[in-house]
Amino acid sequence: MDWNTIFVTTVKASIGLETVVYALAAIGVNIQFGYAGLLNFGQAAFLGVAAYGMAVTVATFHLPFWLGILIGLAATVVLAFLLGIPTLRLRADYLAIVTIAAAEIVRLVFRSVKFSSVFGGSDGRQNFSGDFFAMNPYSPGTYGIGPISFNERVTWVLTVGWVLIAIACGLVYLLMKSPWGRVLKAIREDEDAVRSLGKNVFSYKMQALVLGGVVGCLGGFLFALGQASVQPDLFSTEFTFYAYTIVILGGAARVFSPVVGAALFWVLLVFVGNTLSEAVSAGMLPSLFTVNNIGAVRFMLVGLGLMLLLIFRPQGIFGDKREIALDAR
Amino acid sequence: MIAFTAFLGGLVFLLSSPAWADGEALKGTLQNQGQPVNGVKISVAGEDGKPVGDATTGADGKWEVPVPKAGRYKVTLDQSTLPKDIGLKFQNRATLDVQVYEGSERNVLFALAPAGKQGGGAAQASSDSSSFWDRVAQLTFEGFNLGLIIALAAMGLSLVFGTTGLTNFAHGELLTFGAMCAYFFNVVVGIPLIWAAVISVVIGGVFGYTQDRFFWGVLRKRGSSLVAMMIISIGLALFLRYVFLFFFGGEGAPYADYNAQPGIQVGPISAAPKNFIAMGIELAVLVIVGLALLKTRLGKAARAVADNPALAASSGINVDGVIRIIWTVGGAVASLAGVMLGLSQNVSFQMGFQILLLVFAGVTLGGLGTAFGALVGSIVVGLFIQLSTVVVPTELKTVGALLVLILVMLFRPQGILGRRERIG
Amino acid sequence: GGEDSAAPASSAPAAQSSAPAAATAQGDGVLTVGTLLPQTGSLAFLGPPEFAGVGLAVKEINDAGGVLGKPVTEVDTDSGDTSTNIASQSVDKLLQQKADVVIGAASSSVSLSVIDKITGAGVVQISPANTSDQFTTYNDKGLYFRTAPPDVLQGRVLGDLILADGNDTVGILALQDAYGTGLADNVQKAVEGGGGQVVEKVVYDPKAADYSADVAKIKEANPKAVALIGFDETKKIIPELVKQGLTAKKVKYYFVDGNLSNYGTGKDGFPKGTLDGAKGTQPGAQVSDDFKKKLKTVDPNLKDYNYGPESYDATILTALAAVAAKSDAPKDIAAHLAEVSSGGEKCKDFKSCNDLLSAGKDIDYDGASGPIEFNEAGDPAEATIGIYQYGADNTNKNIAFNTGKIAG
Amino acid sequence: MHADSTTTKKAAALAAFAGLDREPGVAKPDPILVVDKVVRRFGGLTAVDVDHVEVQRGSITALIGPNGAGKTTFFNQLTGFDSADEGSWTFNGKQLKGVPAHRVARSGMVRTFQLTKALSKLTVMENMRLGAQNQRGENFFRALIPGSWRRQEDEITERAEELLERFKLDAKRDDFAGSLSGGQRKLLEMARALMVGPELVMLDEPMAGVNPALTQSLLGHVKDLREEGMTVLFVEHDMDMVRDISDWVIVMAQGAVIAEGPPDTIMSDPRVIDAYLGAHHDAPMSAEEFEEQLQEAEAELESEIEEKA
Amino acid sequence: MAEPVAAADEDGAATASRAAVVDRADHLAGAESALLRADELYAGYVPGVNILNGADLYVKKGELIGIIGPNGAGKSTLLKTLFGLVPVRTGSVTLNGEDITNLKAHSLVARGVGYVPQTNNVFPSLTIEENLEMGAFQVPGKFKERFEFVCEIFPALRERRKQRAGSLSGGERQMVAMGRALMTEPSVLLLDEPSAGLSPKLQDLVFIQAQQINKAGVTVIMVEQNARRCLQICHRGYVLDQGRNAYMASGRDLINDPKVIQLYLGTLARA
Ligand SMILES: Nc1ncnc2c1ncn2[C@@H]1O[C@H](COP(=O)(O)OP(=O)(O)OP(=O)(O)O)[C@@H](O)[C@H]1O
Ligand SMILES: Nc1ncnc2c1ncn2[C@@H]1O[C@H](COP(=O)(O)OP(=O)(O)OP(=O)(O)O)[C@@H](O)[C@H]1O
Ligand SMILES: [Mg+2]
Ligand SMILES: [Mg+2]
Repeated sequence: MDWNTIFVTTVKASIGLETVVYALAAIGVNIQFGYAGLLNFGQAAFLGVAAYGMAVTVATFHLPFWLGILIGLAATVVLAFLLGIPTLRLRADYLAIVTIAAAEIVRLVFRSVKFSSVFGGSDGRQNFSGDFFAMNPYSPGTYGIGPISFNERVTWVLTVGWVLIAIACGLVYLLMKSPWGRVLKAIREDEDAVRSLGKNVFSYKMQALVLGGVVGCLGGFLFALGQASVQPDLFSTEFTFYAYTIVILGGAARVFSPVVGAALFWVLLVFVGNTLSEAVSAGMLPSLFTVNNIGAVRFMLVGLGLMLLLIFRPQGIFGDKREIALDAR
Repeated sequence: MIAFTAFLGGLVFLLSSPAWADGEALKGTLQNQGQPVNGVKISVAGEDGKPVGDATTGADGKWEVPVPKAGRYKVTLDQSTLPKDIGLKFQNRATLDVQVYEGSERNVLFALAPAGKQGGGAAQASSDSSSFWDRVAQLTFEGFNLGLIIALAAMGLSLVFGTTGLTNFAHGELLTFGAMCAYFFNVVVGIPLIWAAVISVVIGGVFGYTQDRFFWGVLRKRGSSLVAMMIISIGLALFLRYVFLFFFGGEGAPYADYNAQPGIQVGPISAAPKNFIAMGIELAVLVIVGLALLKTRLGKAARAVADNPALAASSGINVDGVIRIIWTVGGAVASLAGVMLGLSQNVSFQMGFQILLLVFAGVTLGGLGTAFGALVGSIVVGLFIQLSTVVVPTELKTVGALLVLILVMLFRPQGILGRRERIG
Repeated sequence: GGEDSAAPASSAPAAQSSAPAAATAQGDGVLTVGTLLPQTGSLAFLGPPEFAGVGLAVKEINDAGGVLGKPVTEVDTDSGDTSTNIASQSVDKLLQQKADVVIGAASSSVSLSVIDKITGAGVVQISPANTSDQFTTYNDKGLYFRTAPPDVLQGRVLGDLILADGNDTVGILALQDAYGTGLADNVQKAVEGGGGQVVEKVVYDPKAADYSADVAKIKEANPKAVALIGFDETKKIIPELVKQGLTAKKVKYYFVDGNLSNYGTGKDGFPKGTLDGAKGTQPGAQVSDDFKKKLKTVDPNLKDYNYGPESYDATILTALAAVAAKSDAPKDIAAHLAEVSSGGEKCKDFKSCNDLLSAGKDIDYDGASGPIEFNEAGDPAEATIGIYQYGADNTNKNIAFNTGKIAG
Repeated sequence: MHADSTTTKKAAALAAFAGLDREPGVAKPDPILVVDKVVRRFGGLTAVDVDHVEVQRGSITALIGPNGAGKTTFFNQLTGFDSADEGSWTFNGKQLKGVPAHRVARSGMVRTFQLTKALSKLTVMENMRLGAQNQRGENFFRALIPGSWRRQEDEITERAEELLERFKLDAKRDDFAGSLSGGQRKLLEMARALMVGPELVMLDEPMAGVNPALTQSLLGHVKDLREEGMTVLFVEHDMDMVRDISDWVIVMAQGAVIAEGPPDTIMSDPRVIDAYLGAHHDAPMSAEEFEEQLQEAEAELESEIEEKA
Repeated sequence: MAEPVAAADEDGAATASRAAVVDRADHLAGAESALLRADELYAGYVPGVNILNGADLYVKKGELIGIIGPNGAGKSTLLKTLFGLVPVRTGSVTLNGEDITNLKAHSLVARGVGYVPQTNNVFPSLTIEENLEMGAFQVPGKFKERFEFVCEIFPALRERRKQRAGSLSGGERQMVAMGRALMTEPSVLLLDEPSAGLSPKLQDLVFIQAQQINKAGVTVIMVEQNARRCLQICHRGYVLDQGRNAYMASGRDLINDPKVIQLYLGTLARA
């Protein structure tokens, strides 16, 4: 067993691109669901329209990168309004299904052959990240401590990513300590009560939806830039599920829970995966396990791990046990 | 620059590398309704219009014109040499512009049809419209076919959701479980599918019971919140799905019985007998379970537990017992849904997961927690998936159905059969 | 991919720094072959033959004494599909374990999502199954190769086959991805260029709940032939065709490499005669029974052989290139891949090729999948396409082969 | 207790009511709320059918009526939580029909809920703070600059603490509202509504389930509210309370206003006694009455037993 | 400390002139022949926080006892604990000599205990009729007869039998809740603020009904904020404060005890 590889890849996963992307998406979900109680199951779509907005602007229409970012942001906000205006009046469960449906629609349209001249079909879009990497202040080489190092491109993406995460966390911290956040949390508990106290519930929900979407969309940008490519299936419903899992793993309505949750999620995935495959190649597992099915075993164990974490710590890592007691039926 | 050719039978044209082949050629076989047509003159000209050569079809309908090199050629069929009762199917295609590739022969086809039956683009208009309505009829049927399967899956989901409030993302895997049980008994053990299905429904029920007895029930007792349980169900789904992948493999597989059963024509619809039987069973189960929920004491108790478990216990209802029965029934119904899905769509490790969104759509569209909501909602979803292909490309058929879902939600936020709640 | 072709975008400094620190760590004398192939996700069913192909190749190479005097090591990872997002983590692991070559991914979309990472680290990527034309022009620093021919040639051959059989109206049912739509486009071009008519082209979502609407649309167009372009879904589509009356007797089915398997009449096959007379094309020389047997020694449970030969060839070629370059540094391997695949004395397995190389001869490896020959974009320059026909027992037999140049 | 401080406004209110007819829908000298022809039907059931009703500014008005008379539904219409089928109403001269609930509250008309709506996962204090109006920190951008709302927040907290003390909830200040007992929730509901600083506060059975001793001290508080110029409209089934603090009583039955008048008059109105009060109309039952009733019941029971035998 | 308080007799005669602070000895003496007794109950919702801090209670067969106390004292919690809805941490509950500590609610129903919760006391998505049917869940055969009986008490319910309980007014819900508990003919009835939200006329009815039921041999434990009325009809009363018994005496003694008046009953009705 190559413990060194397992260790290094696991540590790298905890700060790598996927962790950054999932953390940003989860911070968005945390704002929407954790604080405001909006069951937005379409977070993947917010990342998707942002990533595609940027990619299509640059790759299909050959417009400048920053315009792409602006268009991606605008697309996110527009999507939030499109989804929000009609649906924020609905009960939570109905909002969930509408957003999940909307996200699938977005993905299927991106994927379709019909619109492939714009979105590139199932291959998506490439060749849009040049300007971003042109801004890279790191000269070629690797950066990091010992084996835990990244090349200059990844370092640049991760730097931007973690700065964005820090900003997003700061924002959430400030907001949720403020009266604005209080209204949001109150809406999560009982909209009618909040209405009776003279707050415009719809407006706050919309603000939360847009804010969560915009934070998530930063993840979309990074995903696209980090891979130098966008594909429709990156933004499938599983993505949203995982974002929710991350939020709950960390503990809903806590500032740092999405970040820690995301890191934990990917650490789990990578650690389990690499340990297993090392064990197989070292011949430490019964012959029932082969390269062909070891991937399945990995996800089995990850599923099991998620279950166990939540069974034994239902409030998540940072959550408050007292709050959970209130939920019990 | 490899020279390698296998030439077996005269059935097929030949691509050969220049090192060996004596050159590029254009060729074809003229046929009218399966019969070769001979004596028809076909001439080939270069791109610049210079004639390259011509040929007349032989008794076997074949013709061949060698060309000097790769490039574009104009191939023309001399219509005057066609027999009287035969014409070109596409009148505007007497001359074709054909690309010949380096080192390969190229087949050219002139479609023929009995005189009178041929036409240009719009000739088939009349038969088109009738086949269009045939398709609409077929799609309506398919809508019900699919809708009923979704409904069956939705019924299981909505039973559990209705009683425990659990949004079970692992429900799709219960379907897969049922389908795989039936597969095991049918294909591996060799029992006829009908009996395999019965066994798998029973096992599905047991599976449901066991899940509640040793898993969900325990979590409830520990006071896990519904959100935590929802996420746990995502973990469970992941776990089960990959257990299936582990044991079943990534490929889909059909049951041993009734696979590719030939369709029979019923009016404009063609359907396999298994479809009718499956739909009958589905409808019967749905109506029976729905009525049971509405009319029987147990059904009412289930709804009571859904509303307020503590009060239900205070009324003398054994809450855990009721939930366990619901899980058992839910598991059995899900199993049946899985078998039905497998019957029409093959068994694969992702089958349940892939249909889960539609199941959720069906449940919500009908109205959460209503007995027949799942049925109505799912059929609407099924119908719209299929019928939307009349206007949108089929790759986007799910989009059509989901759009309808969103629209319905806007005008009836409580679902089709749902009721509004009182404020204050 | 093309050296500095197209791609004005990613021209950043990174492009010049082909072999930073990561790459120097490679080239350590041991040829390490990493696999990035599907164990999970929607293409999981393609994984086993591909892993078996690589595994068999590594075994044969090592039996013949390895490369540069050391045995080749293999590191296996899961590519998942794009929705599981794990390919990139797998690449991290491969890079960490100093892989010199990554064999994979199967799906074009997954390859696109990691090609930057792999080639950016100066490692060679060889896909056994990518057919998307994106790669031909991708700015990959000359490090991306593939052993699966792009779909141009197969499409051309299949279209011609359809015409030769006298089908003037054709319906196409194609999988909605780069493979399906790309091949469908080429088939359509060939059919319509030769006088036939594609009366309906239906692109289906592989995750769709069912395919009845797709088939109904084909039925409405009433074609003489139906080309089925996809993978595993074909098993669901054929019963649907039969159900709606489009049996093999009424319309002629045409298959492609993705679904040209032996369906059989057994327990999980189709009823006898379901596919009688259907035809199909598959790139690659016929997968010999001998080769199949050898694959089975690696994975006894193997049922299908899709892309097994291509994976095998990718591995053998890597090893040969390393031998020719006398180095296992990815840069050097990439530089010699084209050379060992074309122009020289022909040889068909690692041992004989290796012997020729050590005798100082120029070699031309012809693999299990056909006469591979890389062009300057890293794509195969020519390929053999086999033509197969099904009998009443729903298994196919080869009836012809065609070898042709892809360009043109 | 608050006897001397209540005099001025109470007197004013009583004076205003002095000369009025005892008719349903009678016009008040200075109405803050005027309701016209409000109708709400549920299927075949007409839950509310109020022809005309006015609420005098600065008074404490009780709304009583049998269960299911439509009082809560009426509140729902007025405060925008449900849309009336017909009718119109003005608050401070402003038309409010069709105005969304939060705007109604902002315009100074605040209601509480009969079935309480505690914001479970907020602490009691946060619940209270939420009630305050015009908070700078509730604006997204200003929320990001704590300095801009800190001072206001402190003021709000101070006000909330005072109220909590009054409502005997100060010990629960930092507990989740979801962990309060039934009666405590009622108290919180009312205290929170008062945080809004409304002109007209509409209380839906504020004292049901509240401990009598506490009720009594809270009544004093309500009277103080009137002194501060607030108008109170409340629904209550506790006749002691109605009698004690209301200046005017409106009676609803089957959706319509059937009587209006000062408490004493109303409670001796035979229609009201018949429809609503029953035997227990003017005073709590004395021990003797009880014995009497007991005896009756016993007799009844015995006769029943005999019948069965 | 406290003067000894004898258990209330059937006729309600009091032997002590003043309410007494509860002493365990009194409790033990009285509880000996009790039908239902709870000893030193500790219970709560959140781990580590006890709401009941050693509450004692007993009730003899055929007794009607009242529990009063300030908001948040733990009255409802006490009932829920007796009924098995809140887990007992330490202490015991005994019914008819059988230890029923932590027994599930539905098995208590089978033993003849009925309960009307203070809040959330109806099934909102069931109709009134179905709500009542659920009340008779364990004795479906008796449904018709008991339904008639309940509708006699609350005629409003009969008219609305097909209305969903979720759309009922506060008072109507309360009627359904009472009705539901009466469906089973329980031998012990636990009522949590049954009169809250009801019109005065119906409040009278509830108290009379409680008494009548009691006269018919049913043991009743009643939590009330309508404290005076409650104490007037009950044989014995408990005053609960901060999760333990503060006072226990006959109803009439409690009503007249100045301390109890000042702390719990208030003087409003007298004013
Ligand atoms: N959403 C609804 N659907 C059907 N009927 C309703 C609905 N809401 C209220 N009702 C009915 O309207 C009538 C009036 O209800 P409302 O709640 O206004 O009574 P209330 O006067 O507040 O009674 P209480 O004193 O018991 O609270 C009741 O009979 C109730 O059943
Ligand atoms: N679900 C709960 N979770 C946590 N704490 C609770 C819960 N329910 C009640 N409490 C706490 O337990 C204490 C007692 O509550 P309980 O409901 O028993 O009071 P009560 O005496 O019935 O009061 P009331 O007369 O207001 O109904 C209260 O302080 C309350 O805060
Ligand atoms: Mg009311
Ligand atoms: Mg209580």
